[in-house]
Amino acid sequence: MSEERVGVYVCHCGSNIASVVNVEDVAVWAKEELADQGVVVARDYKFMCSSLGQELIQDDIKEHGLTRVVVAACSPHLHEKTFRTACNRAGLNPFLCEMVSVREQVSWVHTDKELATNKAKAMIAGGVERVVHHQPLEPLHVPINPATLVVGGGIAGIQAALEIADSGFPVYLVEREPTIGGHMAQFDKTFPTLDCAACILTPKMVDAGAHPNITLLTWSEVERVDGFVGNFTVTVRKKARYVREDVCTGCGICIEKCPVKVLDQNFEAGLGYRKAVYRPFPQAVPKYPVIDTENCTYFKRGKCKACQIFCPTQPNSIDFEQKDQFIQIQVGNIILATGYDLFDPRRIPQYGYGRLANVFTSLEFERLCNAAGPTNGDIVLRDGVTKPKSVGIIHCVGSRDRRYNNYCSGICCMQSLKFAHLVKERTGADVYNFYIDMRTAYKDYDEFYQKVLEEGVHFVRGRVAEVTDAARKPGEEGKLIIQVEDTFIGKQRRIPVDMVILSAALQPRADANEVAQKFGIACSTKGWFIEKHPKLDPVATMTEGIYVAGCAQGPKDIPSTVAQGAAAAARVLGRIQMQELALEPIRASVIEEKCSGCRICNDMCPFNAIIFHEDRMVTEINPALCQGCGTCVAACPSNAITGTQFSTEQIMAQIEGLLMFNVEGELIREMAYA
Amino acid sequence: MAEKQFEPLIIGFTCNWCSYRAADLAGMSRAKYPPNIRLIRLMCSGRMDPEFALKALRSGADGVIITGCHPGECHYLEQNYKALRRYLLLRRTLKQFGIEPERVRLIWASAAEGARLAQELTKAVEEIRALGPLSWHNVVAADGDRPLELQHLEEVAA
Amino acid sequence: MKYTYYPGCSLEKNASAYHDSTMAVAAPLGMTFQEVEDWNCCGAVEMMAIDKMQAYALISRNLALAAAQTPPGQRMVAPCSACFLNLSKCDAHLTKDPSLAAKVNQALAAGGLHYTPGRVQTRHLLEAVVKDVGYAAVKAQVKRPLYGLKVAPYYGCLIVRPGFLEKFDDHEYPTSLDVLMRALGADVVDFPMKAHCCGGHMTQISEEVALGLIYRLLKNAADYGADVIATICPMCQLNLDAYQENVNKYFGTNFRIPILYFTQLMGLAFGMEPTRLGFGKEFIDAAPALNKIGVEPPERSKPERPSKDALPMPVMPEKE
Amino acid sequence: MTITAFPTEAVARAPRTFMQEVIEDTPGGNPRLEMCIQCGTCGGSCPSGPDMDYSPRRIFAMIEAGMREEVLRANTFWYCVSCYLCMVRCPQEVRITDIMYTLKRKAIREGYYRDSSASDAPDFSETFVDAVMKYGRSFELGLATRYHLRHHPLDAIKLAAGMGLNMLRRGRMDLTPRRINNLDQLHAIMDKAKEISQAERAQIGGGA
Amino acid sequence: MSDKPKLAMYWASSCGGCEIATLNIHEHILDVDAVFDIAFFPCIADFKIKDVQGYPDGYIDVCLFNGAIRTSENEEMAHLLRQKSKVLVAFGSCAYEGCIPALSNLTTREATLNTVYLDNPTIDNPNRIFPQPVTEVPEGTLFLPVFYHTVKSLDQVVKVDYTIPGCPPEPHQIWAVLQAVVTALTQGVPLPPSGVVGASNVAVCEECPRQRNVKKIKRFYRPYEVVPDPDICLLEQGLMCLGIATRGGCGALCPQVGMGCRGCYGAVPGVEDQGAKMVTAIASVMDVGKPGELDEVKLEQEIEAIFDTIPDPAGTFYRFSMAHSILRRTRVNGYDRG
Repeated sequence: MSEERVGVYVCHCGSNIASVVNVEDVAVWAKEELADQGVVVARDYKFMCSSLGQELIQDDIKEHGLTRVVVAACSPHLHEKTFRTACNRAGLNPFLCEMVSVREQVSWVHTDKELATNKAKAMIAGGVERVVHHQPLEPLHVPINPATLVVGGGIAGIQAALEIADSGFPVYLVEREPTIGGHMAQFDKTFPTLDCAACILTPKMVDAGAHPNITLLTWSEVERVDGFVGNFTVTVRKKARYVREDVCTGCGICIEKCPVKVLDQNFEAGLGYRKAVYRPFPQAVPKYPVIDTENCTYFKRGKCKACQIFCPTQPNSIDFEQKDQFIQIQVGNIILATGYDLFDPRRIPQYGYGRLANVFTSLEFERLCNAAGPTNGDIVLRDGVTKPKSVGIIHCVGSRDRRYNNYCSGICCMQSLKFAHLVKERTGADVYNFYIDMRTAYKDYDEFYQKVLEEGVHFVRGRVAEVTDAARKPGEEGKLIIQVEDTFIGKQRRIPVDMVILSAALQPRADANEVAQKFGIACSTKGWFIEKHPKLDPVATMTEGIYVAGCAQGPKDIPSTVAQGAAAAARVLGRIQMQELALEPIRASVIEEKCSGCRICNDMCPFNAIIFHEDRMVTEINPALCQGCGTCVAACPSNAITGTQFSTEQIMAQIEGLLMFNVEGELIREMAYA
Repeated sequence: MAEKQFEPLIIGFTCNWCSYRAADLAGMSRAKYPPNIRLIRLMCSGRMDPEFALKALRSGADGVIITGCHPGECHYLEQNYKALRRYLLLRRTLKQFGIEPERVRLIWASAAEGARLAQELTKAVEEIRALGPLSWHNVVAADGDRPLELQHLEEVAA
Repeated sequence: MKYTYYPGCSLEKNASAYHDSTMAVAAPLGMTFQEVEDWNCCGAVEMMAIDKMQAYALISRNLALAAAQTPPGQRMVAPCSACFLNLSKCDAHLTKDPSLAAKVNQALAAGGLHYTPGRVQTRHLLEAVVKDVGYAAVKAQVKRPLYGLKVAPYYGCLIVRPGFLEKFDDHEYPTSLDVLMRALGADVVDFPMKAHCCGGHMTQISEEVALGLIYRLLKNAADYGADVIATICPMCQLNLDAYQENVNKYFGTNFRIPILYFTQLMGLAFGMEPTRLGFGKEFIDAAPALNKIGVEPPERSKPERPSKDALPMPVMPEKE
Repeated sequence: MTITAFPTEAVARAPRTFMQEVIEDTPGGNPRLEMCIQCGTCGGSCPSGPDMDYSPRRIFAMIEAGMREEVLRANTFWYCVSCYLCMVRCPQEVRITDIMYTLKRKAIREGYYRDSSASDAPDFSETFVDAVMKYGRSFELGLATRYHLRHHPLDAIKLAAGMGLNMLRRGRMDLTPRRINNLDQLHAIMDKAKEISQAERAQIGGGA
Repeated sequence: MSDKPKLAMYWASSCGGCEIATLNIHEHILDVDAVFDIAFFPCIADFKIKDVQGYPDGYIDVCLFNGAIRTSENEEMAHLLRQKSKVLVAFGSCAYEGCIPALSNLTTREATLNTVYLDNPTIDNPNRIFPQPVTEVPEGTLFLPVFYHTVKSLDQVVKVDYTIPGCPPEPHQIWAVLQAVVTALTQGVPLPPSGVVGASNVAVCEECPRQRNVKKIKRFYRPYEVVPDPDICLLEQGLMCLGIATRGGCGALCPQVGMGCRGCYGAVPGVEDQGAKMVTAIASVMDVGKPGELDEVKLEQEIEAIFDTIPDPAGTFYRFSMAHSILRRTRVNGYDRG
């Protein structure tokens, strides 16, 4: 016989529940049959979530001295908060209320009224058995450090950093490359407006570089993250630049004088060269160059020093002795905007990239038509001089393909249309776009498609089978032949062209998993960071205090990336303004007297909440880091770890309750052995 | 009247972030499944203690379903991998207790897979129905040998 | 290494050159073969078109015989790509689909046989040479390198696609035979069509279609200056060799490219007598091409220096 | 009390669509036919694609549309050379080649192949298979002469005089078939397999 | 008879090790003799059941009952001794939780009898004679106790006041308990609340001197396969050790000499099922499968391959606690127990 006084409330939800479950019968039954379990009041009501319904509960708590409440209604994901708040108003700890989902799990999914009613009763029995084991809980409060770390200096990170800095709070912007700017700095034009990427990006880069509230840490990487929401301690490795930022004026003479030419696989996408001491591009922020030790003659052979010799500053800016520095910073929130990698089309040999000279990737093409690129914006073949007379653009390279990436990269259609337009505009060549589906959702995108159609670009609906130089017919000699089924006419076509552009997929960063682990956030198998809710919480993560923005979360175009950067910043600003944060008290904790120090649980927590005290040989859980999953609770062979709100006693009691009846409603409890 | 068919009783354990939401979605989209399944919400499949399964089987359940996020999509990063390992070892152990592996199942279901969850649950009910009742209280009480009367012992002693 | 050997119908007569050369090169490479006793035809690509159960049963009889006659773990080798595909595919499907396996075993039981899926693992001869023997061991046997002989390595379809046990080589652009031929001292030409279809049984169904397919391959090999095409499958050999004259007639071309088994080229490089290797059975006489084999490695033509305007090529991963 | 069963059986008894039929009759697991997104990779890759009535992609759309007769009368699958290029390229991992075999079996079984422009192909398969059934091994000369005599009598003479003779001259063709020793065993196995096939078809109707 | 308190010790289905352990308290046995009158102790003195039946109810002050309930005779004796004793102690693992005899709950009565009377290679029983509960002979009717399907623990047939775990209980723990009883009886101190006595409330690891680290186990070894490092946790070295899920009190004797804990003190307080706890703990620390590393099928195969190194998981994890576990026994006519 329970000592608790439990109230049971069965909602009709209009007819949503009542049309299948005999709610009146359920309420009467609960009062009579669950009296031993502590039920003193049981009622049914048209809409429990209405203010009248809530008042019903509040009145009962006061009148009948209820110590526990069970609401049988919709899913707790909808109204748990409502009923908890109602209990709280009546002076009952909100965590002493339990919801039973008899709408989503009973009336909406079952048709047989009798069996559905039986199931509803059993579920209520489970709820009642469970709720008597509930404990009153108080939320945890943590203070919020007003500083923010933004990881990644692409357009998403820049946007987020500026929003926060402009609001008057300090930001650390960490970027692993020598400059901020990200992929956007490599592009020529941006769709659909055809703005010059550099024209709109560089002012923002300069703002970020000069902002009094932004500490720029380029050529740097986050080494480790300790602490928790409101109070992270982040260790950043500032890689040696071999150029003193305190004295360098960014004059660029060292770059001019450096005798070593290096193929630039990064910024120029392998299509151009840089020096061994370099700045990825003239407008780089910060302006200081960096020495690439792998290719620098001094670092390789101990001789040269041309850069140092010609450096005009006093003292000399070149410092070959510089070492990596480790900087510790304290922040309250973190925004991850680490971007994407481009799919390597060498993985699809039938498209010939790497073997056939005139097959280009989308990024190569961006550099090719960029006025600041290796050809000064001339669209030419690999020989560097010939203008193509015909160009094929292949969509979905490495996207929408289960063998590579089964998702749609989202941007390739628009990007390919942009390429088609640029080729047409600058060379007048025949342009063929090969696509599976044309995806031009969002503002002004389809209009752009219309415009490109008007320009006379050919569209062939069909995923290209192969690109080959194996000619069969005279017209094919010396050309790249694109073999494809034109699905509109249902026939195989072989279209000879001079140049092929592969619209390659956007992929997660190669080290996304490690980064996710470092920050303790969830990452899909592919490597995209997982947001807290795909629709309703798209920039927060499951880890409190860590937010995502831009392509690190999934492929997206520039407008969405900027919007996400701003959204993440807004979330962080909201947190900073709160100054203090209340955390859900669903947490695990160790009962020290029961802990044998076996260390089974020590590796269970991806959030590093579990600490082992060597001196006392016992384990402890940091409640601020614990996310409440309960994995360590289930792992402990001594039951020395308990989880609030999901304790073993609660679950075991719920199982008992649920198994009060069989499906037909016959009691089975007494059949079970002692 | 047709012969009453066996109605198995199944306890399902769901993850708060994926499969419980999938069950919500099944409801919202009115995807039907048999009323033989009663669900319990855990925060994560990583909370699934094998004791829960044993308790359910002993207390009258004919089957147990454990559900969680797809591998790689756990909201707590990797706890479903632990759930998978525990499930596989539990299944091996239960085999030695004469419990068919089909009675204890693991289903991955994301929050978006309401219809699929309903299908999988239906399939599970039908397959467990085909296995027949488990009735663990009968298993344990299967002795059929009541203690003999005290006098028999007396005679032996004499 | 000891292998179970499944020659397949072609190697008995039509492709006896393949069989003879395989046996000849096996000894120095330390490969010994135990032929499956009383094996039957694998059904080629035809049986599956008639009756699914019979097709699996037909192949499974071979697997069951092999399993009964050989110790566990001994790999089976099939020199014919179609046989290789059928044997490995059948085993893979039986493993994947227990109800199919049960039915096949019901059929096998009528002949007193039984097969446990997964028991016999089949490799194509090329795969066995490359993976088990290794390029180095092959190279060590070379006594008369094939200097100056321009070889187009031709893989055909079924060894690289779809791949059941493990992916042996790239589906689209395989390189294992290239490397093997280079180990023999041959000059391997680029051959973009190296994994395209020879037409298979299309010669019997629509010669026009088939000749088109064969023409593409011959033209591509000729465009890249191949002296010979090295094959690994009797069907490919037959189509490219026996139908070459018909292609010439139909398309007005004048191809004269001998089609040789890779084992024949290995034998030559190992210094064996051509007669031991089944030379002389080919339709397109190999003698003129083989006369090109020089005694000295040809001077490597320096790669053309790209013009100063040229853009750099993407870096390809290191080969071999 | 009557218990309403969940209506799974009713669903199972519904007549199979042509799509389901093709999927279920393809061995080796789900061929993923329902996953086709009509991208045309198969049709573009197919070496004999230009000669087909309908590209494989189109055949799949027709299967989806339930155009059973049109599909089974097509020459598409008879022109399939089984090179598996489509299968390894298909972005949806549809097992296209295996589906082609399923369509071949159906077309033969239901006699539609006679209407196809590639009506010789099944005969070739059957002639080949007959020899295998009879001897346990394939028999090229018998195959060539019997098949060609039936379908291309003029070719047969040409063949005998040309290629066949050349094959014989080079010692690449047997004049008499080779037989395996235990033919009885093979026949017993094949008869039983046939029986299983028939039973399977009788059970599910129209399949395999 | 004197008015000293009366002590009884009885063995049901057991090996006799508990009696030896009791005598192993060395010279303290003299103290026991000094304090108690022995009322019933078949191992060391000749008593008949009818003697016990003749005692008034509650005549015996302390009865140490060891052995599991395997036959009807065991159960009769449990009822009888319960009736005649003021304090009934489930003494040792068999009485507490079934112990080794209860491992036969993983099979059937028929299979057990077949093994004992038929299948063992050393048995010669051409007429396939099995013991029968009732046999008619010319001289009259013979009775044998009935052999139960399921081995039970003592508390499953009668109410138990105290439990001393262990196979056998450690002598120092036995003496500590007896001492407490003696003190209680002689000085009128109230007895402690009923429950488990003579053991720790924390798992064996607490008493184990081996060095423990974060656990990541790649596979398991049988004891003969490896020589364990003398200083490091055995479990971490891939040797099955139930110490993590077993109540301490023994002083971690087995792990100290290089043998993994077998689990004889039963589950840690608050745990219902020792085996289930082993399942969850062991599976938790297997070093296999991180997100993104393996595809699902391969992952499952790799995990299964590791679990293949644990032969007989039920027999290992429930070696002592089968009768007291949640499921208690295997299903008769159930699924094939491979």
